[in-house]
Amino acid sequence: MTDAFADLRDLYQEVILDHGRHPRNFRRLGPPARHAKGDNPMCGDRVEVWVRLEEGERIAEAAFEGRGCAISIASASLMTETVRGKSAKQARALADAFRTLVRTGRCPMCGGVHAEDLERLRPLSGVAEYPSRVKCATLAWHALEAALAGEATATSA
Amino acid sequence: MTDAFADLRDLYQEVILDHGRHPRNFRRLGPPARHAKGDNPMCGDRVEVWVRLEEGERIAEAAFEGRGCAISIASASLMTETVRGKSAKQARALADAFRTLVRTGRCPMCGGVHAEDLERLRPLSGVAEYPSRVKCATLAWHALEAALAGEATATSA
Amino acid sequence: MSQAAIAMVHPGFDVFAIRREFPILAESVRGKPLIYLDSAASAQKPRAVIEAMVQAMEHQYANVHRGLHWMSERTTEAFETARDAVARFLNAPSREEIVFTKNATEAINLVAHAYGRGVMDPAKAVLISAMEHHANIIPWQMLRDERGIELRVCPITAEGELDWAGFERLLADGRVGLVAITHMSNVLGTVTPAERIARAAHDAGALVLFDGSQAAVHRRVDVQAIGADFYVFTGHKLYGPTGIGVLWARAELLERMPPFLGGGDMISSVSFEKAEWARIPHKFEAGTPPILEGIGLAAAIAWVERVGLEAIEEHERALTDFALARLSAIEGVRIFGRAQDRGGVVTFALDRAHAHDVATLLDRQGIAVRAGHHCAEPLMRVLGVDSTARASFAAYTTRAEIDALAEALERVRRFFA
Amino acid sequence: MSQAAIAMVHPGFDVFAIRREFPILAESVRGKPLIYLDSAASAQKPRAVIEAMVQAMEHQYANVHRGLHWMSERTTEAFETARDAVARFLNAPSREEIVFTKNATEAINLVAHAYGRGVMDPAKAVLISAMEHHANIIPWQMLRDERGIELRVCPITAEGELDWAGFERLLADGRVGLVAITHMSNVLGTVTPAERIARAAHDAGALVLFDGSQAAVHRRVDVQAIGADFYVFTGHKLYGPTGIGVLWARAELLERMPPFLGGGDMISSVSFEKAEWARIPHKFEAGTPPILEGIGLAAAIAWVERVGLEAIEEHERALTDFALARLSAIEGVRIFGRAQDRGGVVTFALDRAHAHDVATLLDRQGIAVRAGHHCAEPLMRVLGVDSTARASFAAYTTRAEIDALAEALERVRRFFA
Ligand SMILES: Cc1ncc(COP(=O)(O)O)c(C=O)c1O
Ligand SMILES: Cc1ncc(COP(=O)(O)O)c(C=O)c1O
Repeated sequence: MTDAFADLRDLYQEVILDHGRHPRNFRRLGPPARHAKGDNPMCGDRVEVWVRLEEGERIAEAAFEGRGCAISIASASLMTETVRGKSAKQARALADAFRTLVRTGRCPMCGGVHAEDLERLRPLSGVAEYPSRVKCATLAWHALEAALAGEATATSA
Repeated sequence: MTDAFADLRDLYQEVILDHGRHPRNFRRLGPPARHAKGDNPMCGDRVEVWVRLEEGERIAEAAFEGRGCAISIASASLMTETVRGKSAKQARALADAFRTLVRTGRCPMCGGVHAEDLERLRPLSGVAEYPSRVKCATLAWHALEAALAGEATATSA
Repeated sequence: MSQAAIAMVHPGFDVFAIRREFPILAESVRGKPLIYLDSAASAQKPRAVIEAMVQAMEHQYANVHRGLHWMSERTTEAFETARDAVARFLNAPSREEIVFTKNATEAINLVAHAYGRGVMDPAKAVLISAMEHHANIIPWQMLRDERGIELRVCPITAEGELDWAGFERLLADGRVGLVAITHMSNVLGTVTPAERIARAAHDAGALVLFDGSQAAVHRRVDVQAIGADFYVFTGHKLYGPTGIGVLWARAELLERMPPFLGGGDMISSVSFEKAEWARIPHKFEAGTPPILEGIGLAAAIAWVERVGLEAIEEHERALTDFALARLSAIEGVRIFGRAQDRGGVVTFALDRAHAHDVATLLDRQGIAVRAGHHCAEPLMRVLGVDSTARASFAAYTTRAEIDALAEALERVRRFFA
Repeated sequence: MSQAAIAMVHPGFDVFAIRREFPILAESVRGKPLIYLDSAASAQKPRAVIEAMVQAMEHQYANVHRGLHWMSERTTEAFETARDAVARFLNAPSREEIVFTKNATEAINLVAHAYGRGVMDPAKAVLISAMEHHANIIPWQMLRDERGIELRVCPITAEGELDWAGFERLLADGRVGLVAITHMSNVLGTVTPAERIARAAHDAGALVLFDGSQAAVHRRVDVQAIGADFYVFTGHKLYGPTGIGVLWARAELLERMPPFLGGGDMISSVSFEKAEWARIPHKFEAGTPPILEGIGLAAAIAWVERVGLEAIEEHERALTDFALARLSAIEGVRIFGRAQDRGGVVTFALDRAHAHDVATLLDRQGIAVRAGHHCAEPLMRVLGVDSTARASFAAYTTRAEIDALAEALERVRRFFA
């Protein structure tokens, strides 16, 4: 691809296209992994998220399956990568920071402890321009939080 | 009264004030007079009209009772005077001509057979400027037509 | 209080400056400058409202929600900002509690359906007052006739206040499920003691709905301070456009209520077998909402906030006192409603002249007042009249206009003498 | 057909002149001139509509009905003239048959309540089609769930037309009381054979309601020629304001139906015991009606009549043919809806790209299309998709805009390739 797509790429950065096309950790995990569904009926996006926890509530592995737009698939895929190795608490903090990022386009916590992870997620910040697409980006994170909390379903806000 | 009321009097001509204050034929007629009620719930105007017919369906006498604004009382009062001696058919024609007069302010039939009667009613033509008051002027006429038709009630259009 | 005194209390309040914001006030009627004393029926619109609607239609408009394109995102933002504005205006705990309807009437019907038919125990009664607008009578009569609930009517005193002893008596058996009552009578001007009503209702196990169609225009409303469960008002009386009304209800109630109208935007998912409702407030907003009207209402609220509700209230109180004094001094004038706490409407009758004739003859002098039953026919029966005339005031009303009313009324009286 | 050819058939039709009447079309989005292809969701407003509303707010406004003063009389006249305009627009036998609602959704809910719950035999079924908008599904589901009536769904063909054999089969047992069906699908563009549907429905003893929200915008509707019993449409799609919809129904039906919403203006007399309903259409118009919106809608209808519905229809047909050809030629584009008789909406999907991504990436090129389920989720299931993109056309849409859409879509395809 060339510069001809600069106007499109400022929102759909290469990493989004790549993760959208080739999602990482796109699979199910068997028990005892925790599991939750996320549903955005408005646009038909649907993800299922699995997390396997190990000692000290640390996330050993996260995976997902689902269908939806490039934003929601890329977001889920990037999520499964960034939360790996985090504690449940850290993952929730990251989820909060991520929601701020995609809702406002700003990243007040980018200088904090999760700086590196948030940098990886930052390409998704462009959706802040599209309030109705923010849900696509946050859907998997809601499902993750539901799974961590032991709930079965989450509906994207 | 003096000219000081010219702006008020162009609508409420002396004859209206007079009939409004001192309605003619303001009484009930006993059987076999026909009788109907007219009701304008929108403004609380209410009239009852009686007509006594004699040979050949001619109106020997018309009378009314009721309460309402000066326009509706004056209109009823003038009506009882003008329909006297008319046949039922003539009274209905007059009612039609009168409705045209008060709805449009114009009197296409003023040159016709009822010219004289319509001239007497003409002071009411000013209500055409007030579409919502037209009902006040036509209420008694509706009741009259109902009475002639042998119906018990009329609701002003 | 004189205009100067008001200016001292609210230094920013200048009725003449305000009037210049209302283009229509420069109109003439029958060759005379318009004197518009019918604001309780519908208020005129300041330029800010007109411009907000024009701005939307000329520069930024599309359907809202679910549109992924720029125009739709921006219009959604503008429309949803109106919800924030209303929430702030009523001091609602949350924006999700603001439901847009087409007018106050629909808002009350919504409660009668979704709460009255959907949630309320049919063995319970609804308690209204003798001074309700038809909008707060008929929906409950329809509920009564359909579901057999009892409808109770609280009497009013000779001054036109809520008969408090009667009110307590009607609550006493604990069978009232909902008190639905005006926060300000559109005929008598009476402002009801909302907090006290809410407390008494709650103590008796009832919820309380306030019809704020008039009150919200004339004074600051705080649904939390009142302790209300439902509160409704209507856009066009608040200097906003027609076509929009507001229902505020506590989230917990909205959550429990089934939807009222079905259609787009109020569901989260649908198959032919089954629909799942959207979250509040959307569950209650079926179809394309009043988008332009929401934008207009937000501008109206901003305008009212800029002028200051307290300043408006004080201005209107001074006008009302003045009007009561001026009109009472006219021979044969009878005034309805002498409540202690009252808003800017003055309803009156003239001996020997029917209210309709009075209104028409005032109109010929360029003065717009309302005459009739003011959509409160049962109250007219209580007052023992068929029809009355009503002058009502707004932020743009002047003392001079009330003087003109009094003088014109004096002429009418002499004309009919 | 080329623009020149259209110009020959309708010499007055000049899309560039028309565009100049829509201020918003001069806007830019993301640095590109706005290409608004979302008119089926809501149309933009011509200056004539904006000005009519401004004119009312600036020069002639008051509440309607019962106001005895000049401003109220004139505003009532203007508002009631809108009713005449709508009656002419639909060729309704009488103006009394035009009921103003807040949108098409409320109009259908009104029928579901006042006819469905009030008059219809609960042993009868309601028959809808598989391509209905949620507005014509949910009200009937709610009726079904509340009253136990049966809801039948007529299938559609692969081309997106009504499955006529299926339709007749579903009518055959004579148990359908009401057929409620779209006159034009907002997704597939399919225009249904209204006359034929009405005849079949009547032969089977059913009444018929048409959801004309889309159809009325794109072609001339004659409710008498169709033989409809109920017809609904919505103002904002017809170049008019939000906040107003229309229900037309035969007078005889409106007379038999109980009212829906209760309040002011819909009664003829009220006591606390009992209310008497006003005459039609007022019986169905509770509270302050959409006054400004009625005035705006009348201006919109006048505008459409001036341009000529036939000219608009032909213009849109040419655009649609062109769009179908242009879009079909793009690799990986799939088009939904290939009905013989169709209006100006083209719904499509792109292989390997989700409709939401398509819409967003078109937006970045200044092009507004809709993506999602278009409030027709059950239809999406029938089509086997979650989400589609939709371009829709209006009187102001140009071929150049469709060219731009095709080119932009080609870029999106390559971007995702
Ligand atoms: C076919 C159809 N029916 C009904 C509606 C509902 O219209 P409204 O949202 O104005 O009530 C729409 C538009 O959204 C539509 O396209
Ligand atoms: C006290 C009161 N309640 C309700 C209403 C109804 O408002 P709307 O007609 O806007 O629904 C009005 C105004 O007419 C009113 O004065």
